[in-house]
Amino acid sequence: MTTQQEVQAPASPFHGNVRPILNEVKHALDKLLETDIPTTIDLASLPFGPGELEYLEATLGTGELSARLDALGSSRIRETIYPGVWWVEHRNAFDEIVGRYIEITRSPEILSSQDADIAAGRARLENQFE
Amino acid sequence: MDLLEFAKGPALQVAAYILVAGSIWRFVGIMLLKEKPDYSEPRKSAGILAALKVIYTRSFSAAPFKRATMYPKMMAYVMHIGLFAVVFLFVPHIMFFEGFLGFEWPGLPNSVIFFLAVAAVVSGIALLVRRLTNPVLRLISNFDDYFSWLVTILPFVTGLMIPVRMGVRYETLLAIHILSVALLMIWLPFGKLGHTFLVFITRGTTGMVFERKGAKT
Amino acid sequence: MTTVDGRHTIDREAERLAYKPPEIRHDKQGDMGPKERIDAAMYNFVKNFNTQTASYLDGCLHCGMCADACHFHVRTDDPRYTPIWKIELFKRTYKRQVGPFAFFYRLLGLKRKVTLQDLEEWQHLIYDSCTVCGRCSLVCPMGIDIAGLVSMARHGMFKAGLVPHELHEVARTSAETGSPLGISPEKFDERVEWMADEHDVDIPMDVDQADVLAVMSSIEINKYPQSIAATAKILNAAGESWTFRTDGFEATNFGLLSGNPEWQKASTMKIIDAAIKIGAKTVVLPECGHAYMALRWQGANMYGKPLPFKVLHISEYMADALNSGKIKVKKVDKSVTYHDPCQVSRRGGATQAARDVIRHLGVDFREMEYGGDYNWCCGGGGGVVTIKRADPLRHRAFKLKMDQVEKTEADELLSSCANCRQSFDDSQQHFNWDYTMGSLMEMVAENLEGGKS
Amino acid sequence: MKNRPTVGEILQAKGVSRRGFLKYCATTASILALPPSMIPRIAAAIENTRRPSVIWLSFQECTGCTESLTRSAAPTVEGLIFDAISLDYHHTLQAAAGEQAEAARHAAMEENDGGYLVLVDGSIPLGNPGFSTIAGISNVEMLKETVAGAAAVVAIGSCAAFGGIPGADPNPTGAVSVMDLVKDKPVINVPGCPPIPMVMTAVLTHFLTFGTIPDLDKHGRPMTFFGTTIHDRCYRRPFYEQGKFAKTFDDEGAKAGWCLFKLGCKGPTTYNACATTKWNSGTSFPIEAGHPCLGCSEPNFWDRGGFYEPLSTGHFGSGEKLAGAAVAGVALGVAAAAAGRRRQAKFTGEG
Repeated sequence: MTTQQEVQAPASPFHGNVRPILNEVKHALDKLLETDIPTTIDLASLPFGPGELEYLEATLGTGELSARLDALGSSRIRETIYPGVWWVEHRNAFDEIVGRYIEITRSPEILSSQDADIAAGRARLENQFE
Repeated sequence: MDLLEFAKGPALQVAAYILVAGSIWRFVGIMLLKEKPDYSEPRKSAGILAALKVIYTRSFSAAPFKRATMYPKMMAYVMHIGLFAVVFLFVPHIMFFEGFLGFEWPGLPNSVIFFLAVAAVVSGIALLVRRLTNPVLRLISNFDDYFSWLVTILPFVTGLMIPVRMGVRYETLLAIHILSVALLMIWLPFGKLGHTFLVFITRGTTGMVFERKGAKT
Repeated sequence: MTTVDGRHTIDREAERLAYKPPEIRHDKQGDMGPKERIDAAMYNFVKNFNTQTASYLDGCLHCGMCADACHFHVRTDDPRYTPIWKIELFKRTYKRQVGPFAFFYRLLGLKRKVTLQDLEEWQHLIYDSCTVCGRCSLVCPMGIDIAGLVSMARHGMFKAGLVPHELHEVARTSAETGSPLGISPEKFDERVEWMADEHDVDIPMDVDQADVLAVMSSIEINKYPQSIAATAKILNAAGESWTFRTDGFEATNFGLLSGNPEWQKASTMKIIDAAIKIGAKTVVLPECGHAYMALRWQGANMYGKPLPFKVLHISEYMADALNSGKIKVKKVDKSVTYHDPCQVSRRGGATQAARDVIRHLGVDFREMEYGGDYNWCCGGGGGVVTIKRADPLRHRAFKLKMDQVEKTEADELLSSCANCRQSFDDSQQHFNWDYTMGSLMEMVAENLEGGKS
Repeated sequence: MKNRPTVGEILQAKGVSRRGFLKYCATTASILALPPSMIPRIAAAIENTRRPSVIWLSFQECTGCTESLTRSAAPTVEGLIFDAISLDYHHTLQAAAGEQAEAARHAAMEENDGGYLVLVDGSIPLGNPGFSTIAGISNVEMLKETVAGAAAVVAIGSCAAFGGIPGADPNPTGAVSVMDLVKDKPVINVPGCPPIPMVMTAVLTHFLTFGTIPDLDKHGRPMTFFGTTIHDRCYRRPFYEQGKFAKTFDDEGAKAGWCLFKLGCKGPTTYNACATTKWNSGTSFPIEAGHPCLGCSEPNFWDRGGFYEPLSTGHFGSGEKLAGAAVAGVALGVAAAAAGRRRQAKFTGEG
């Protein structure tokens, strides 16, 4: 587990876009605890100055759990040092980032096996018996 | 040409021409009327210094009038300080002046300007309320007073609307703001807003005339 | 938030929101038709516009602060008594006829032509309710000399025959007889002789050559004749070569007060001619406010060139004589307060002179709150004291003066203006007030060191 | 159209798992600037929508728009979408040429009459039909002919949307925009010089996903991308509020990354998504590179005064004209004073 050390602000210009997001995350955690409703923050639509996104990522840090998904390019899903807060990055086949999200949930939906895939897998398994 | 282009181009140009021509027109039209010589023996020599003295001293109420004039004076001060700060110390405005003056000066942060502008609008409204409710002001006010109030307050309001936005596009608001300034520039020489320059003439005249007598200025 | 004053009803039919004035009497002189009257008013309004008046009339902001400086407005709360409103017609005429944008005002009908009814209504404002004291001129943030404009506006009113009867009558008498109270040179001579006897003082009369010409106001000659003796005592004590002249003794100028420049000039010229005739170096004006304005500041302009002599108010003369040691006074063991005549102090610039004199008298001097240049007017200046119908208004305004005086708790109230004195006497009677106004000059004359003649 | 597969079927055929599909839907929502809560709706729509036919017409243009789009190499998300549409005619990209190409266009038009999309880049010259022709057909003619059976038209880039550089003063070819000519079909403008590739794909995705055209602003631009200004979403905005501005391209302010307003940034009047979608696969955008926004996605951006002139600059005309106004003022003042004096003389009978 990563130690919960103080994260230093990067030396590059700091534009103040990170704090509001952290605040939103805090409120989303409250919502999750109280109503069990998860929240997804799409980082693509938010403005970031140079270094800010890195600062945000560093601030949230890396927690206990990380996962890698290979479907239409790789995806990295990891829990941050704040349990319930997940950092989700989707990449394409060229390893370019095509989507970046903070999910505030117990477990991101995409980690669960999907019914369609289970059914397809089951069919493949059945083929083993033929 | 869209509204903003029109506002920044022809509207401002025409307004500037009218402002310059109208102000000089009024100034010259007054200064070239016949002059009345005064043959009385002066008590004191009174020249430009006396004029400058009164131009300065009439900025403040004399002690006996302080209480009665406190409220409108304070309001007027807030309005004038706000006006000055917003016009000359708001950075985009400084850039506007720099555009044709060629030099710039330090401005104030937007939050300070915003505060001063709101204060100016509030005091402007207070002054209007006073004009509408005070029997003296209601009697002596005419179209000029209300219209001049309107064209002075409009640039503040339209300017303040730019950051507030309320669903209207920036360039539309900016254009409206500039047009409201153009309206102010056009009206300034003709109505009571002419006190922008007349104040120096009236106070200066009184300074010279009264100082010459050694009388209270 | 200010509440609307219910006493002032609003005339909703008027062109613009306006106060509905109560009915009042309008006086008229002569038998001119309405058009002639309007023309005469316009003619004489327009005559007065020059660079100075134009900048004043163009500069008003309608801020209304002058209302707070005017004793009539302060005491009545009647918005019509706002000083700048009193010259509204004058202002309107300027904008319509002569101002830089007059063409547009006429073309678009933005400033209404002045009507006879307007002029009649404004009579009360231009005469009855303005003492030309000039207190408003000091509060104006634009520095507009409103009192000066009122004086000019009176020119048009006079020529239109729209002066309050009593004031017109006094002015006419003055023009016809040389004195507003009809005091002939013979009567003046008589009075002087009587005073010389009564007070045992030498009073030179009609001397051919003298350094100083002394003049009196007919109020003094008639009502306070001891002033004649007091003047003589002081001038004698100073060792002046001086004289009174029967061909130039009247210092008051009702041409100025009523608004007739021709009469004003005629009165002024009498003094100037007499002074020149005897080769006077100085003309000493009596205790009279507007006489000071008329000769000291407007005399040369009536004459058309600088005057060949100095003009001093008696308080200025006494201050000079005391300061230079020409005369000496005994110490007076009293507490004294001083009422400044507006035309001598605030508008005349001689505020300090009376204070110098008072200092020499060694009294316990108690300046009124905001005394000196910001003094409240007695309410009777500018000819108002002559207008009978203005009495109630004048008395109301006088209350301010009473409070100001009473606050000092001084033993004696002094001033240096016979017109103020008359106004004080009248109001004193009206209110049964304890204070009687005394004359600064008389106090000096009574306490001259080295005694008589 | 019935024989075309749905997007869901295409993805399945490519062996994309359900997880991959969910990821695809999430990125689609992101592209469309829709909240993540919309993902299930998008998923449902994508599974059932059949791929539409697209005809791409290029007129007076520089191919920059096509470059912008195709720079994002397949199989990106954008690429996937192009798998999901049938690009039946694009004379820069297609292998076929000449009559063969025109035949393909006509075939696509007939087969999908009333349902296909027309994408246009470049402006259309009206001055002389010979200024720009394809296969001997003038641009105007080809546009009119092709649009006749279309469901909607997408004007790609500022030239197609607003006339762009060919239409800039003095506009020698008499260039006009698509919406100047097409009045009876929905026209979606995707301006920019070039437009952001993601915006282009988003418009197509929207049509693909929902079968409708997105909400448009007064210039016919999709609100989701052109609803806020560059200034609104600019990371340098706090410096604007603090009054900290770079004055030259190499001063301390420029190095510290202060606001570029003074250097002529048109961000406050430019509606586009550059500040958040960014360019070059999300690397940065002009302001982040230290250059003011030129306002390329706004009508007539080329003719709106200097690129380096601050927005707050007014145009007062020449000093001579102001001096002229001053002289006129003096003349009027003299005349007014003379008139005033004359009236005084008239009233008083004096000279």
